[in-house]
Amino acid sequence: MKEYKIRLEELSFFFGDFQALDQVSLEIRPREIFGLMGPAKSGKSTLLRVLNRMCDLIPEVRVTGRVWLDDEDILSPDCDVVNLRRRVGLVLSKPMPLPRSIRENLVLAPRLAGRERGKMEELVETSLKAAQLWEEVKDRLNDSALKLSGGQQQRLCLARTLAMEPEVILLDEPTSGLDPISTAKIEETLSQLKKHYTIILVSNNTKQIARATDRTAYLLMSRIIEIGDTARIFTIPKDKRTDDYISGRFG
Amino acid sequence: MIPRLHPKVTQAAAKTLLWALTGLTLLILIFIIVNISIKGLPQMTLGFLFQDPQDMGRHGGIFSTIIATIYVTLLAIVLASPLGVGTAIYLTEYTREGWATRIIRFGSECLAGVPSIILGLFGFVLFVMKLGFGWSILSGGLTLAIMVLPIIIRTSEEAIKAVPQEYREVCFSLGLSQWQTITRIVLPSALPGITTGIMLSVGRSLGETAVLLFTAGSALRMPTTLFDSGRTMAVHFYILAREGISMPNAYGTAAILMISILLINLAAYTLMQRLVKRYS
Amino acid sequence: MTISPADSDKILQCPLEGIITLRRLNLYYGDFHALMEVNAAFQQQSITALIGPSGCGKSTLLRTLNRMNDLIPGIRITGEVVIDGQDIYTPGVDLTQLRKKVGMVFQRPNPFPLSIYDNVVYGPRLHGRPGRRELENLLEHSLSSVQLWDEVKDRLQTPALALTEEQQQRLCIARLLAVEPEILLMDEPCSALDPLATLRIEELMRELKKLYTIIIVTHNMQQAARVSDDTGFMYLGDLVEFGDTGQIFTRPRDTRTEDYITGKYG
Amino acid sequence: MDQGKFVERVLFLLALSSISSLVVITVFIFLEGLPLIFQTGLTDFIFSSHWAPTKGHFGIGAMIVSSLLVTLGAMVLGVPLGLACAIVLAEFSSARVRAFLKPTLELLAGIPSVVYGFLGVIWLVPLIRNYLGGPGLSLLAAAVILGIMILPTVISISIDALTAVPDIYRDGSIALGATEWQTVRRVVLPAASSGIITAVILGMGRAVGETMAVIMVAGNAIKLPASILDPVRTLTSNIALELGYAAGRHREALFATGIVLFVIIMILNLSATLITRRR
Repeated sequence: MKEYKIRLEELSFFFGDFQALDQVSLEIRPREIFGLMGPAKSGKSTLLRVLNRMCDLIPEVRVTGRVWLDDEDILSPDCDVVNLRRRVGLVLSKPMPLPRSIRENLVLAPRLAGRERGKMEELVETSLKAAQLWEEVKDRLNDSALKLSGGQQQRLCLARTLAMEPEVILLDEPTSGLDPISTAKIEETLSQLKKHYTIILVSNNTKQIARATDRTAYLLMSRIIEIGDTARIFTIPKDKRTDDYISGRFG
Repeated sequence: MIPRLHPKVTQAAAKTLLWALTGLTLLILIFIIVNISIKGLPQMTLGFLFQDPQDMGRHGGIFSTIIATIYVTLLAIVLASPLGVGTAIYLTEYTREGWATRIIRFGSECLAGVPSIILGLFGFVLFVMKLGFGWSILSGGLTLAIMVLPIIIRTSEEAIKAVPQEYREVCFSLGLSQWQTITRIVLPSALPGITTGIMLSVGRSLGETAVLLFTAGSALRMPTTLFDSGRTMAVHFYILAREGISMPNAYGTAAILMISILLINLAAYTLMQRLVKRYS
Repeated sequence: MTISPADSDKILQCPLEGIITLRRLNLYYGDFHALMEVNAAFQQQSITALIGPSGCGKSTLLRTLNRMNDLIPGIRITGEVVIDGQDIYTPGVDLTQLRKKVGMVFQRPNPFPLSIYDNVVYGPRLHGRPGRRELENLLEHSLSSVQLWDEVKDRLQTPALALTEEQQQRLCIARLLAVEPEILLMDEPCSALDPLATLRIEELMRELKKLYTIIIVTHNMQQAARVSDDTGFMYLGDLVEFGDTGQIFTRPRDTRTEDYITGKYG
Repeated sequence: MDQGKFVERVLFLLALSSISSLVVITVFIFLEGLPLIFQTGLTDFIFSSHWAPTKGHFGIGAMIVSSLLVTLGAMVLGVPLGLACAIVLAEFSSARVRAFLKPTLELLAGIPSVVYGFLGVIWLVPLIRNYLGGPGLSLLAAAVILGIMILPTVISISIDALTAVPDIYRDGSIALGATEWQTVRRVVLPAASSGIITAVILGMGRAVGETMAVIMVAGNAIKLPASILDPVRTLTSNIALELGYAAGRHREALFATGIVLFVIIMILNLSATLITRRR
């Protein structure tokens, strides 16, 4: 069996003159929750957006190095970006349901990806259940998704990603705007999802990384400072800068 | 040296003057609407609307001109909408700001500034003469389409730009292609704005005279094919008024014309406000 | 509204009179209670800093002192703001005279899109019809007061927007000094500037306090500690603590103040 | 070719054909009109006022002058009125008043030009004839009607220019003790000046290009006007009045008139774009 699900080899990333990632190498194992932490502008969101090529949307970017998803080089020009994004789902930091009904939000992508029409109802139910939203919305699937609360909207966004049946889920500070209760619900959901998915969680909340992830990488000024088991990093960090960060001396 | 007035006095004077001028403008507007309505509305009977004009418009109604207006306008909108909306999509979604967008946008602005009489000349020489369509619904519709194109491009572009960028990000991250993103999310969200542009274009088309006089002609018969000449309401009104054929009928035509345009524009405006409110 | 023991405690801490005295000042934006029972006194020829986390009402408080808040619809103010013995919220107060006396420097430098010269003489021209000689004296004097004269005296007709951010902020202060105010309100005047420029503006403030009363809003606690004589700490619309800067930063009386200045939140 | 590329090409073609209509218009007008200008000579065509197409005299000098005078008159009336409305709407009215006034004034844009011309004939022309003298159908009548017709253009572009001025300038001025009016006159208007100039230029473009209303009220006599009460014929009316029956060289002369009009309009549009871009 493969050792990794995603493998980065000396990945560097430039916005015009600014280097957002500098020679980043790391491996993410199948079915783990991998945490990326670091202060603002350390490059963690950029890294996430390379993994499903959302970075293509920004003008004047340059990428060097390689990124393997299983054994496919996703940075190669031959890579089918649309298909890649179906395999690697992304949940943004701001809850962003589309201005449609709850059901429409969930079935839009699978339908366009050509999934069987008869399976849609089942898909809606399983993905909402997986995101622990089913009980709250099952009676109003045709209501506008914009009517949900912030926490519910974010779980809907998660469910929407799950409905695509991706292999990897990327989460970009998914709880940054949410209250503690919603945050706890999302974290609990993630620990359930880990059984089936590879999850990468970006957060600038070190406590959340400590609670929710299996392994962690610490990014500072576009570079990886330290990678390791989360428990180890938070108890005996090897690098002084990691220690400073997790003990809250800056960032 | 003139004694200096206290700033508060100057302010009061300036505000009074500005409000007075604004009031004057409003009065002019009210005068136009009230005058046309008072003299025109009594003419607006079912008979007037649904009878064909007789004796050069001296008697009878204006049914054939209503039909000609609808034909010409419909043709213009059907031709200009896909072109205009497509151009707007290209400008907003497919190109980064650069020389191509700048040229297209500048071209569209220039087109918006071309006076209708020039468009009339152009339609006359190209469609009526060179292509041999004659004075016809087809020539009129084609020329009108060029006239309303810049309106549709501009409003559609604004409407598409108003759709939050995050929606596009969400769609891409869900594995939708760019075209799917545009058709499933961007265009439906921008639809009220695009509709506004189309409605404004209808308004412009209804009131246009100079273009149609030289492209659609002024035959009073009911047009049955695209190649028939047709007299629109605005042209009919112009001829009635200018040649003094029948003042009551002129007023009646003007009232119908004006009220329908105002209603369309008002609806377009309301729709646009709703769009603005939704995304701000 | 009754005064709770905590409130009465607060009143006793601050001096009762100053060039500006606030008594039981309340401010509402619609339903939102933005300032609650604020009592304070600001002393002449000194620098008072207002600190607190964002949204605590410090800028709002500053803007009540020259009635800039009047421009916002749906605002309601109760209580007294006494400047030089006059309550500025009584009817009939001449707003232009008030704002002439109480000048304001904004967060982002906002020179008008006019020449340097026109920016400085803008105020004097509003309030009278000064002669050329008078304007030239004013110009040199106010630009010298902000140490900008030597840098710009040869290019007074160039657009003010061509200056650096720091120079623009100095120009804005010069523009203010040209109308001869007594009180200067500064709303985070250094937030758009780099650290060196910040230090130079602070130097200027210390210079200016010899002649003017200065009230500065800042989110930078070090800045407050460096430049101010008195400090007020605000939290959720409440002026929690007000007093000598040294005391506030070394022996705060309120735990909320202590938590804030030690960085527990903010 | 994959779907994305295909769609992009199609849309590019649509965009291209949208602006190509402008090119085609230009080409056709010039093709039809230029030969006559060359035969007559550009100076004769532009500076002579002798227009007798059946006898082979093609001079449009009087019409150029009339067009410019009518436009100038329209500006004298329309700019102060339009600017006043814009200032009131952008600076001096509450949100509720604005929500009512703005759409109401925009209705002016929807009224067809023939209606303006018609009301001009019914109301304005007799007023001028009875109180000021002359035939009534005159330069003055055309200027007044055009002045009203350009209001929507002037108002809406000026409002955009005024609202684009950042509030920090207004705050800075008010904080120095300026009244609202002082702030508007000394800071906001100068800051918005390029946008307001654009509004005026585009208003001029509308006035120069307007046809139907002018035909109805201007009197259409081909001579240099001696006073504002004289009837005049503008470039646009000349085309509209004669195109219906013109043939041969006469028709070419009308296209040549169109070229002059087109060039004037393009110069105005170009300068408006340049001014906007400089900002």
